[in-house]
Amino acid sequence: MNAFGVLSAVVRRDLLVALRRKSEVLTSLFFFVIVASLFPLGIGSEMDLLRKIAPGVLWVAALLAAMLSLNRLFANDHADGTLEQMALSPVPLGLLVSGKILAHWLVAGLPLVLIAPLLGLQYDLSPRALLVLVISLLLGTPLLSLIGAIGAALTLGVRGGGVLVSLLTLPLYIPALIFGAGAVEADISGLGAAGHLSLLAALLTLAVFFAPWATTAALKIALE
Amino acid sequence: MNAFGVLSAVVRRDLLVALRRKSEVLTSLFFFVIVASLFPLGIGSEMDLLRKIAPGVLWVAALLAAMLSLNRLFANDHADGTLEQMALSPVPLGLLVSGKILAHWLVAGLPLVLIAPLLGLQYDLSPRALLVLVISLLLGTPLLSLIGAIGAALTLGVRGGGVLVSLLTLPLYIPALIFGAGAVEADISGLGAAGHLSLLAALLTLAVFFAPWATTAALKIALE
Amino acid sequence: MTWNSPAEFFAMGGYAFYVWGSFGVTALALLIEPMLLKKRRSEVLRSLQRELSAKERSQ
Amino acid sequence: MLTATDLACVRGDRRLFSGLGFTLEPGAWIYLTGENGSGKTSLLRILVGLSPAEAGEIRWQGSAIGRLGDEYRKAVTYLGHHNALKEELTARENLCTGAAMAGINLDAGRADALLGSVGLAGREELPARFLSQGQKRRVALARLLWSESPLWILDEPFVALDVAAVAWLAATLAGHLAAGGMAILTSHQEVLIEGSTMQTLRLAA
Amino acid sequence: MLTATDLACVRGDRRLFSGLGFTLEPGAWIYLTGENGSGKTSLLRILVGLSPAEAGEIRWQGSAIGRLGDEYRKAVTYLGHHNALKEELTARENLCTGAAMAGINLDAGRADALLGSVGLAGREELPARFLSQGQKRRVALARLLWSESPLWILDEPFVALDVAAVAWLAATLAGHLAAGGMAILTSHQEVLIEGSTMQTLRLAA
Amino acid sequence: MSVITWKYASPQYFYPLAGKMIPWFSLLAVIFGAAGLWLGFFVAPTDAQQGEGYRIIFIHVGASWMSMFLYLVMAFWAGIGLSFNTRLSSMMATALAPTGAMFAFLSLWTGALWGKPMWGTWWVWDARLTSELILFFLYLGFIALQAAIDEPRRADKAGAILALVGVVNVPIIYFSVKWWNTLHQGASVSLTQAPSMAKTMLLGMLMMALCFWMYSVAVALMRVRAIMLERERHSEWVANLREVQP
Ligand code: HEM
Ligand SMILES: Nc1ncnc2c1ncn2[C@@H]1O[C@H](COP(=O)(O)OP(=O)(O)OP(=O)(O)O)[C@@H](O)[C@H]1O
Ligand SMILES: Nc1ncnc2c1ncn2[C@@H]1O[C@H](COP(=O)(O)OP(=O)(O)OP(=O)(O)O)[C@@H](O)[C@H]1O
Ligand SMILES: [Mg+2]
Ligand SMILES: [Mg+2]
Repeated sequence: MNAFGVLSAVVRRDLLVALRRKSEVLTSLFFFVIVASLFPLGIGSEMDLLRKIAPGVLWVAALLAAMLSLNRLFANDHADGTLEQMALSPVPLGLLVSGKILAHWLVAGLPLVLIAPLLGLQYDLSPRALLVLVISLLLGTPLLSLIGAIGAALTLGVRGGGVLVSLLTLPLYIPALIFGAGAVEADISGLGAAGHLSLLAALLTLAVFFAPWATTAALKIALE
Repeated sequence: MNAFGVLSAVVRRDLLVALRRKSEVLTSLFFFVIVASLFPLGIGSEMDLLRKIAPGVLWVAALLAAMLSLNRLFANDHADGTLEQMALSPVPLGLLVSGKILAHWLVAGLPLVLIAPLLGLQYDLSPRALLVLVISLLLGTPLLSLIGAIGAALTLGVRGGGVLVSLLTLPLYIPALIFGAGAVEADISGLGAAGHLSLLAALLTLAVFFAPWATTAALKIALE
Repeated sequence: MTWNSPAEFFAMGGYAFYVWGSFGVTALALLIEPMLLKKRRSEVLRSLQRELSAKERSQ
Repeated sequence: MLTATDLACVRGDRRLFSGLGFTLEPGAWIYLTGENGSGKTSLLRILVGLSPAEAGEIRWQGSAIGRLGDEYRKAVTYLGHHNALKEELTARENLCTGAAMAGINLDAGRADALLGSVGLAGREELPARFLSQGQKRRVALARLLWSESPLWILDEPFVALDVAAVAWLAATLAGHLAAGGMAILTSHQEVLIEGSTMQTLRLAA
Repeated sequence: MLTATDLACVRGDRRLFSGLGFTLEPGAWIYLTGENGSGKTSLLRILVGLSPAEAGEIRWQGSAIGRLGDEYRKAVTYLGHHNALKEELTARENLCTGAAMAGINLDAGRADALLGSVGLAGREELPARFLSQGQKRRVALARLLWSESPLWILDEPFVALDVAAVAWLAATLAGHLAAGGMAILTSHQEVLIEGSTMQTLRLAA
Repeated sequence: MSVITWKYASPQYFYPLAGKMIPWFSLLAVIFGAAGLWLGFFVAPTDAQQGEGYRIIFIHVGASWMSMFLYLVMAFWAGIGLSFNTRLSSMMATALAPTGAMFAFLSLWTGALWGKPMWGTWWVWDARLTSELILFFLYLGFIALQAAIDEPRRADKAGAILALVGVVNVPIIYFSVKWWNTLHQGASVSLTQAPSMAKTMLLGMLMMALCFWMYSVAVALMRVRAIMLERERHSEWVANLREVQP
């Protein structure tokens, strides 16, 4: 089997597991939806106020949704011994890990991008702002998966890692949040979103090269 | 051993486990702190705007922090067989479950109550509003633990339960959120928080009687 | 009769998108659900038949 | 006395067993065998009342176990495939809290003595996650030493135990039976318990 | 050929073993025994390269395993206390994806044949969480059938297996050794592999 | 013993009975639907303020009512199933959930499509709207929970507990949201209607609501029949059914 075959086998395996758990794909999405809908409940229903906080709230909600699903990225494989087998496989661990991150994004990131416009409507955003929101999420969610994988790997096997992982990844997520929410805000206030978006793209490129490597290193440590 | 002895033994056991996992107590708290601090980053730093959204944001953050820690309420005990032993113990399961819920609140709820005034300062709340915030959380966080226990028990052993639990509990949390955030808001806008707070207390009383029962029933089903 | 021509009927006084959007999606949902159920039923029946004939053959 | 009549168990679309019945008298034990997947674990879980049987009934001292509730749970000690240990707690803490949850007060001194008799002297304060597979099983088995139940139901208790521990467990069982206790065990190895009445129950796959 | 020289392992403040060495030639196997907690699992994890040794070195065909990397991992198949099965996936899917992650292409037909030979015919499509303890172990062991590695390192492979499965595994091991393979096993039961050279390595507690 | 026979026999006797009832309820649904559409589109006059846009009311209100009503019925059956361990009632609850969720969705959808022309926005955070949204989530939770548990008996019981907890919660949600909202602003928009048209409008609304009701019964029966076949596939009565013979 060549590298691509292995990669696609890993992605398919993870998607299959996610689909089997039926609820899994949908619940990450629902979490996003529910959190985005909770804020107006806590804050009140003034449309003006809601429109102002919309980019921030939606981005924070996406970030939390992506973060919550990090637990399942490696923890299950670790508990049942699969990760051990991956580390002992002659296929480079980095390749297997990249496959897992890709699968994570497909399950936990992409759906958020697709549903985001609908949630934006709840906050009365304009069509243009919705478009910027989608683009920022399209660049941002893979970034969240990549960075999150490092955190998930670092907290692996550490008891109570489920909550620790948020502690580690949230600070790393902050640049994504600032540029992502900033892009939408800049668009709304007429400043143009291009700058923010290109910074986001730059971060993504950086992460694509750097994150799988760091994740692999962290996993090896966790297995010792 | 009498009922009280058993209850306190269970509480002590769960607190001990939480303390051993060192990070665990602190991380739920840090999650609260980080989420509450993320919003100013996503939304911008206009003081007026922040003051307006403060009750909602703080309450939503508390709610999410409480919810995230639900996973560990029963899942570990289920995986390692302790829950089976509890169900087979001659001590009524409802008593053991109440002990676990109490311990959960002490670990994941009480610290939020204590740190909340500090976070409220970030949002420029008045001392009076801070007091109302603390009281509302003091009534609200046990409610969150009680309701959450039902969700945690229902999703036990269900694969992908970690995310499913949020789907189930968030809708049930909404009254707590509305009255809790509402109390602070009402105080800020000069309407008086007493009404909201007494409703919150009423809900808490209802939950104290009803939730352990529902949780026990759900646990028995999960073990079948 | 409130309508003078079919065109007027379909225009719904300028609210066509909203009115037909509502009625259309509702009609679609109410049609699709029974169809899905029919399919589900025939799938169950087919697998039951397969099982039964397998059992008969093995006897 | 435990009597089971006409028990049946169905998992998915598979009937694991049906029409199963036995009577277990004080001082006797049942050796439950059968191939992998023949339904031993499922039967034990039904016997302790964790999962419902498809058909049939189980009586303890003449009354249906469903109606007895707490009284039956007091009479039974069950050990499954899992050890019911908290990885964070030390061996001693695990033993004490396990007893407390069954309503029994066990102080640290007594717990250490029990750990000593399962061969874990010097490891009382080691968190359970550092224990080896067999050491964990020994801590789990230590609950038999404080248990006051007449009926022990053990699912593969010998797994992961070394020769010395196997001998210790057989002796403990012999003592329990000699004192009028009852036991039901599964195992894929042969088990020899001296001076006791054994009934073999074989589940066919 | 696998050579270990002067290995030592420390856990906490306990020295599990030191000065341990052996040479394993093609066609031979090592039977690793010792009491519970004597360090068998720790040794195996060191041998496959999962955890570092306190001292000493391990050479595969003359080169240190740390330097060999992928090449050594290709040569070794390891099975630990855990089964490495995904509870949601069916037995067949578990087998296929397990192979894919080791870079080996296994189609569904071949997988079913392998499952048949570990006695799981008819359970190919059952999600792993429904399998009994022993059936899970059998699925995990099926990886030995597609493995192309000369060196098998198995931690208590016989646990939870019934008599038929134990015999099957012994025969499989005999075949592997006869074909010039090597193996290291731990077990608390006695193991008999016909027509092979056995070395016993006893860890003292 | 008699209890047991009764318990185990019911799906067997209910299956053919349901089969006979389905056509009748479907027919009623079609009749009421036709009458409702005719009244709604051709008899009811144009609204003085909302123009033709108000005609959404004919489905919106019925769908909203059904979504709430079906939740109660679902919880009722689930509760019966939990307390008396009757399989048929639990199956009924499972069968109702997707239809209820669909009506909740339709209520949200038609409401949103109505809100845009009337209020100028797709969505506002008003008491009714919010509680409908949460009701939709409760349905989804119920469905997701049952889907995630593969053992039907466990799924039934777990779903029942959730449905019952939800039923306690629905009025609490409704009132909490209502009080919360009144603190900020009055009712957003209220439908004003010329008194002359109230009668035909009301009648049309009623007809459509009846149509949805009959439809729900028919569909729930269809679904419960499929569920019976799936769950009892190994029982004798299923094997003896005429439609199963190869
Ligand atoms: C997404 C948006 C909407 C949702 C979720 C929604 C939800 C509901 C619900 C749950 C009911 C039944 C409650 C009851 O009878 O008290 C209802 C009834 C009704 N809705 Fe809406 N609605 C929405 C938008 C609208 C809009 C935009 C209008 C009109 C401008 C409207 C007009 C009505 C009317 C007239 C009734 C019947 C009132 C009655 O009979 O008491 N709704 N809606
Ligand atoms: N949903 C299902 N569909 C079909 N078969 C199932 C299902 N769930 C469980 N089974 C089967 O039921 C049996 C359960 O067996 P159980 O765990 O009681 O076996 P056991 O005798 O304890 O075996 P072991 O010796 O391996 O521990 C297994 O054969 C399993 O394959
Ligand atoms: N941090 C620690 N401090 C002290 N002792 C430790 C620590 N961690 C592990 N140990 C000891 O190291 C040993 C690890 O043994 P290992 O798991 O390798 O045993 P094993 O031979 O595989 O036993 P088994 O037959 O029970 O599987 C145990 O005796 C354990 O008590
Ligand atoms: Mg078993
Ligand atoms: Mg070991």
